[in-house]
Amino acid sequence: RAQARREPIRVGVPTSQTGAYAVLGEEVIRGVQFAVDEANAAGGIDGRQVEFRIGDEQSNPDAARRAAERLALGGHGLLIGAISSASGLAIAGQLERWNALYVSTVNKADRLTGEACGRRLFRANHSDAMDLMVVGPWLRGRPERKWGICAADYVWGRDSAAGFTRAAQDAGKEVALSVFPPLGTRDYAPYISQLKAAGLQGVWVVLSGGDAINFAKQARQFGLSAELTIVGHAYIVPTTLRAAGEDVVGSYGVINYDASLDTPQNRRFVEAWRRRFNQDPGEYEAETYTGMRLIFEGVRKAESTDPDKVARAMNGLEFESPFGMVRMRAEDHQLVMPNLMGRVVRDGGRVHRAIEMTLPAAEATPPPSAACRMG
Amino acid sequence: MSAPALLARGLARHYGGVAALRGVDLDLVPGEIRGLIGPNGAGKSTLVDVLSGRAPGSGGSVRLFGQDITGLGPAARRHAGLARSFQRTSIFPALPVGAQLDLAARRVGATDAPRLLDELDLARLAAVPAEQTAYGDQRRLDLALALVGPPRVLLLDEPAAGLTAEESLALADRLRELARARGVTVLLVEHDMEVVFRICERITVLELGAILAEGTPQEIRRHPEVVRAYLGSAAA
Amino acid sequence: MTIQILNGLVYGSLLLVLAAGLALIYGLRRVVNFGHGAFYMLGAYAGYTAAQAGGFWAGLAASAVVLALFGAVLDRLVFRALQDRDPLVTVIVTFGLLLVIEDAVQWIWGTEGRSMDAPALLAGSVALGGDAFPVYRLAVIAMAAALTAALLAWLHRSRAGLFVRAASLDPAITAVQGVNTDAVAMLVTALGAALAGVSGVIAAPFLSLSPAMGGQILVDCFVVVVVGGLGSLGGAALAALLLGQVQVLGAVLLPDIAALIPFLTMAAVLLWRPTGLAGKRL
Amino acid sequence: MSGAGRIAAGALAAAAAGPAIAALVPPGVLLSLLAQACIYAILALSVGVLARQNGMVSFGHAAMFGAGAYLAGIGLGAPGLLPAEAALPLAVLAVAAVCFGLGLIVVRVHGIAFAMLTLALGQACFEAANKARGVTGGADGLTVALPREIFGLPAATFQRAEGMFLIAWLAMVALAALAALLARSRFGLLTEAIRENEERARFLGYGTVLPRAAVFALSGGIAAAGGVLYVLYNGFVSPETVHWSVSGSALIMALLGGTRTVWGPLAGAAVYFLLREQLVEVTERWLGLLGILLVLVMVFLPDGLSGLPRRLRRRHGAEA
Amino acid sequence: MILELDGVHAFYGEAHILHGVSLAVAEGERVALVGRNGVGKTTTVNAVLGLARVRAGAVRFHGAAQTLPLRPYRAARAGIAVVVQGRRILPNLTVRENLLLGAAVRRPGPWTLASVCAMFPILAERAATPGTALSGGQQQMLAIGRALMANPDLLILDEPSEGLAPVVVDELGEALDRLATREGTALLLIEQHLGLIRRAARQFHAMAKGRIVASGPVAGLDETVLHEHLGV
Ligand SMILES: Nc1ncnc2c1ncn2[C@@H]1O[C@H](COP(=O)(O)OP(=O)(O)OP(=O)(O)O)[C@@H](O)[C@H]1O
Ligand SMILES: Nc1ncnc2c1ncn2[C@@H]1O[C@H](COP(=O)(O)OP(=O)(O)OP(=O)(O)O)[C@@H](O)[C@H]1O
Ligand SMILES: [Mg+2]
Ligand SMILES: [Mg+2]
Repeated sequence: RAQARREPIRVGVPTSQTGAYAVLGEEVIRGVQFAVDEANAAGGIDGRQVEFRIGDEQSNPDAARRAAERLALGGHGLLIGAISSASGLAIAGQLERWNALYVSTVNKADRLTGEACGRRLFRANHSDAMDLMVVGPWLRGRPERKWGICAADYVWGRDSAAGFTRAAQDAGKEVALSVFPPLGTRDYAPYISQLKAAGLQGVWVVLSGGDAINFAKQARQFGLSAELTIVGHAYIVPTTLRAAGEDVVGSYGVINYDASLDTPQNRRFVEAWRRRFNQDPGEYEAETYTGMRLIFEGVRKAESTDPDKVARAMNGLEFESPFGMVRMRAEDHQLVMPNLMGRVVRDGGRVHRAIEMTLPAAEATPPPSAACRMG
Repeated sequence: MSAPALLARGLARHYGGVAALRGVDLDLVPGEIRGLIGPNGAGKSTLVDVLSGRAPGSGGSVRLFGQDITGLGPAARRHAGLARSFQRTSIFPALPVGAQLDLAARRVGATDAPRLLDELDLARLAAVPAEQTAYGDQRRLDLALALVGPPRVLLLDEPAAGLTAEESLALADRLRELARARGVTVLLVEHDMEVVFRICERITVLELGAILAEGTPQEIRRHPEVVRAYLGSAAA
Repeated sequence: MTIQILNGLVYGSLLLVLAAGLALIYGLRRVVNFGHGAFYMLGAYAGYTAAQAGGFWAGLAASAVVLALFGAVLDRLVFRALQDRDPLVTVIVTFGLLLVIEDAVQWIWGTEGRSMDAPALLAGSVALGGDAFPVYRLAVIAMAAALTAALLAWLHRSRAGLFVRAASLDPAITAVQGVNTDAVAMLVTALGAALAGVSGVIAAPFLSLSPAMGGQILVDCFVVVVVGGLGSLGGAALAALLLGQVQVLGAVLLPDIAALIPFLTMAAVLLWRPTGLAGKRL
Repeated sequence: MSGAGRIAAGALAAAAAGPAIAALVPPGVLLSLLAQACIYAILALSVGVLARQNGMVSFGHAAMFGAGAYLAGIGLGAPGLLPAEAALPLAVLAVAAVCFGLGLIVVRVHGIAFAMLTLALGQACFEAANKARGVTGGADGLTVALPREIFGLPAATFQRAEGMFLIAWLAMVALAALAALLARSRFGLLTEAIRENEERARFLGYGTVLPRAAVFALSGGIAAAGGVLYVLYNGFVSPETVHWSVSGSALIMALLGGTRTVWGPLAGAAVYFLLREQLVEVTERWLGLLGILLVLVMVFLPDGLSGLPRRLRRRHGAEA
Repeated sequence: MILELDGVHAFYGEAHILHGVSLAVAEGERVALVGRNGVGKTTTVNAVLGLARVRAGAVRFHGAAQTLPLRPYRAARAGIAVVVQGRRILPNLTVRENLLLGAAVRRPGPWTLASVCAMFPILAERAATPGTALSGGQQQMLAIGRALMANPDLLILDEPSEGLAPVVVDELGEALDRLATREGTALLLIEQHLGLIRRAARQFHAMAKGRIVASGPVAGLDETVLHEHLGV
């Protein structure tokens, strides 16, 4: 029994080291690394050391499946960190076969906690539906009446645009124009020109990664950002700020996490993070860290590293995280957590985000989807 | 008298501004070997192209044994019994010589492929990819592809070019044999006058896309215009 | 609408410079260069680093020089060895190059996106038809026009240009005339790579830099070269301008199929004219 | 017909090797990789058949592969509509039929332009897979639940590495034998002739469009068969499967192996797939390393891997 | 000696085609190379041009031994121009550009655009059309004109009479004769057309199976010799 106790906790991290999402993969790896080092420095979890192993999912679900398979069958069955929702879903279908569990920390698709939900599948980050929960209350307090939408033309962009339109209508606003540039559009000029010509007061932007950076730059060059209010979904994230900070000053957006979040746990977390990496943690880093905490607490409660037992233990688990006390909802395996709204500001030479509104966990998390039937 | 083997009326073709053919009429009697000569650029290859369906004519009509084939593509014309060879060798570079002949024979149900290989001295190359054979071998292969069958009407565009003198004469004899024994009608474009004079009963001379003269070898040899524009010392 | 046409012209101009390099390399080496997008990216990053020290114009020059050297070395070490091979083999080789360059760029510059400022001279915007239009974008059109004109004049008016065109049609026979076709090919590959590099720097101030930038633009670039007629510079120029317009108009008028528009254009042109707009080479 | 006999004998021997390999390799990651390698080998085979018989290089075969996967997935997802035993072959036939129709049009385009045209068509399918959310699930992909039994085999057989490896192996051998028989047939010779000189083939009396379209259809059908196995094994398919990078990988596999022989692409697929997986394991910089290896292999092995035996033999001969 | 082959063994890939060919052409010399199809005449030219691989033996231009593998542009730079078999006109270059390409080595001499066009007037007429839009015989004229543009010391012609009308062959014979007598240009003529050989050449070498099997003055090319080597 003493032998078993010293068995290390092996975490498998199928994430993108190459491909379109390699930047996000780096953030995930930092989050994992930090959590593991912190746990090991504290003598491990219940005396167990933590090890992790990375598999390159190449920003591609097919490769994600293989990476996860190799990790799971190689003894790293506690999986975390795939980037795209499709990768998460591709892994989700195999968990029983591999005797593994998977914690999403980046995948936003509602399906993961809806139709596709499962006994071994958990989400420790915000779903799309959660992000849209903050928009309604925020919009109500805004003066702009006539809105436009610029969203990447795929599931995420379309869903977000539809959600925003609903929220806007509920708040008594009008959505006058929606444009959907294809994913990976380089030149947004044709879209920006259309948005400018439509006499809007605000634009809801649903772009991420390089798309967001390109849009931000070009919107500023054409004077769009100076003319109207820009609000984004996953738009004012640290990577955008680092690459094109000046171009997004003044823009608003949903912020899933910010270092300035005022909880005691977060203050400790941020301080340690800054010492280690010399910069603030971003959303994917904090959420991945939270996902790792979920795994650790699950192992502690299950007193086992067997994924099956850990998954059972995670149901309804409450634990401390940078977001404060959070709970893994048993019904759909969504972590119940708060969400934020903020703005990019410059003070002095530093460009950073300022939180303008915090929606507490209970309000930020919609009720479990009826589509989810736990097997 | 049966229908002419090949009957062309008013064939014309332009390349941009250049009129390569300006209304050419041609009547080939079955079993005839007709020589088609003329200066370089006279339009001989163009005429063969139009007759064989390689290039669309900009006017005129072609009949094969009474059947109007004007609008047909090359494959359909081959089925109607018309075959051709090419001035610029046109073969299947990577395929073995023997397989190419098989292919040509099979489509028209011919059985003479092995014999042709022998007669054209290609049998030793049957298994060699065509691109690895000498230029003259490739020329003979091109010819063989047209000869299998044999077809009812054969259009040959400079078949003797690149052959040795001996081979040219052998070719001439073979064509005569085909015409006599099998009734094949041949339109022979050739600059080797020895071959032409040896086997053609009639010769058509083309110049600047129009017919300059037509007649027996003796008549053509004595035709002053033809001698000046084309034959030179070969008239002797 | 004038603004939109101008927008189309800007992207078309960028594609034009990039595709000119691809067409040149294809013409001479029969290499369908899958690495071309990577050259573009490498050029952008090299220019970015140089620009941090010496500003935009230094970046532009540095990128041209670095990429030209890179192209020359590549031609000498790889393309020359492959010159008698099936062109498909070179497809794999250039695909390999693409992987190597992308990986190297990630290694050196990291995965995060970066951005570069337009030169002070070309910053700001001008009023066009009552609307603001960035000056830099106008400059992109001008730079592309100048480069293309110079290139066409060189190819069609100079002796060296004649050798280049001849070598791209039949290298063996051109060499038999006494032209050192290996040297010509090296020069042209260097030039093609330099054009890719330059277009990377030209793009940087409005399209930003990321390790994915090469892959994204490569497909558009292929569309341009194929629609134009492989290896034809004039055709590529026409196709680039066409594609720029079609994309903008598509984004505005047929937003639902915007992503498909380059492909539909290509399919339509090829089915109408299987050899592309120019239908012949260079 | 001794050639056909040789092919049959080779196919039987290869088929018998499948269970032997399955018995030797312990079930686990390696066997799962082998199963996937076989599935991709089928895709590479389809690209190779097209290149060998028609001289056409496709950059869009992921579309046929993906179409097979999606159609099978959709068919399996609507069990009331069709039994799985009908849905799977129908997916293959549907793709082949569409390819035939398409082939009648696209074979007029040659060389690199053809490659780009297929790239365009492939990307159109990619976009369609992304857009048709109602049917395909869009970018998030399609999750497919298998019926309890297919062809009398429990669903688990298709989803476990041991089962799928054998199935994919046998399918690969059967399809390769089919391709080899085709290549030896008169029809095969005709398509090669058309590949070499389409004009002359017409002057020999052959229509050239139908044979080319037929090869295109066959190739599309083979790719679709690979796609069907893919979705059976993974229970999931997303637009990335249709992306041109997958077409590109398939082409690399085929060319790496060499398209002069039928088995070349199979070898290429196995080597490329397993090598890539191995490199991913070993180093974070696997992409660059893979690139360097590709360049070196192609510079030093002109005919791909399938040219290797001949080169070795020649070297041997030279020494002797 | 302008050109010397010394025991040359040449290959296409692994196929061994030339088995020790030795042959020399001196300044102003007029040599014919004859033989049946496939004996290696073109391969001999290709060996000089580096288009066939020389694995043993030496190739010398103006007495200077050439390093192997031979680069295709070396011969032209040494003043050796070739009319290749099958013409190989560059398709999308105009007639004029094809001719200018022939002058790539920029050697001074009597041949210029003007003098070549005087010899083949059709080339002036069609100067601006693409090279392959010419008829077969016209292309042959262009190929000859292109080689002359180099003002060579030695002109190698590989079956130049192919596809030419008989009068043009007469003219070609005369022109080659003039070229050799007036300009002192050496000739290496590969031909099947006996009239042209007699007119243009003085010495002959006969080839069989990749070897030179007989040599002598063209005047001595009697029926038996011809039959043996050319099959007349
Ligand atoms: N593709 C083309 N484009 C433009 N003009 C062409 C083309 N092909 C041939 N011509 C011209 O048409 C005329 C007739 O050419 P054609 O090839 O029929 O001549 P020919 O009688 O066969 O000559 P030769 O004996 O030299 O082969 C020539 O003046 C030629 O230059
Ligand atoms: N690319 C090649 N690969 C392999 N063998 C070849 C190749 N080209 C030619 N050969 C072979 O080389 C030999 C000599 O060919 P070559 O072309 O030199 O003959 P030639 O004397 O010029 O004949 P011709 O009178 O037909 O032009 C031939 O037997 C031919 O089969
Ligand atoms: Mg002709
Ligand atoms: Mg020869």
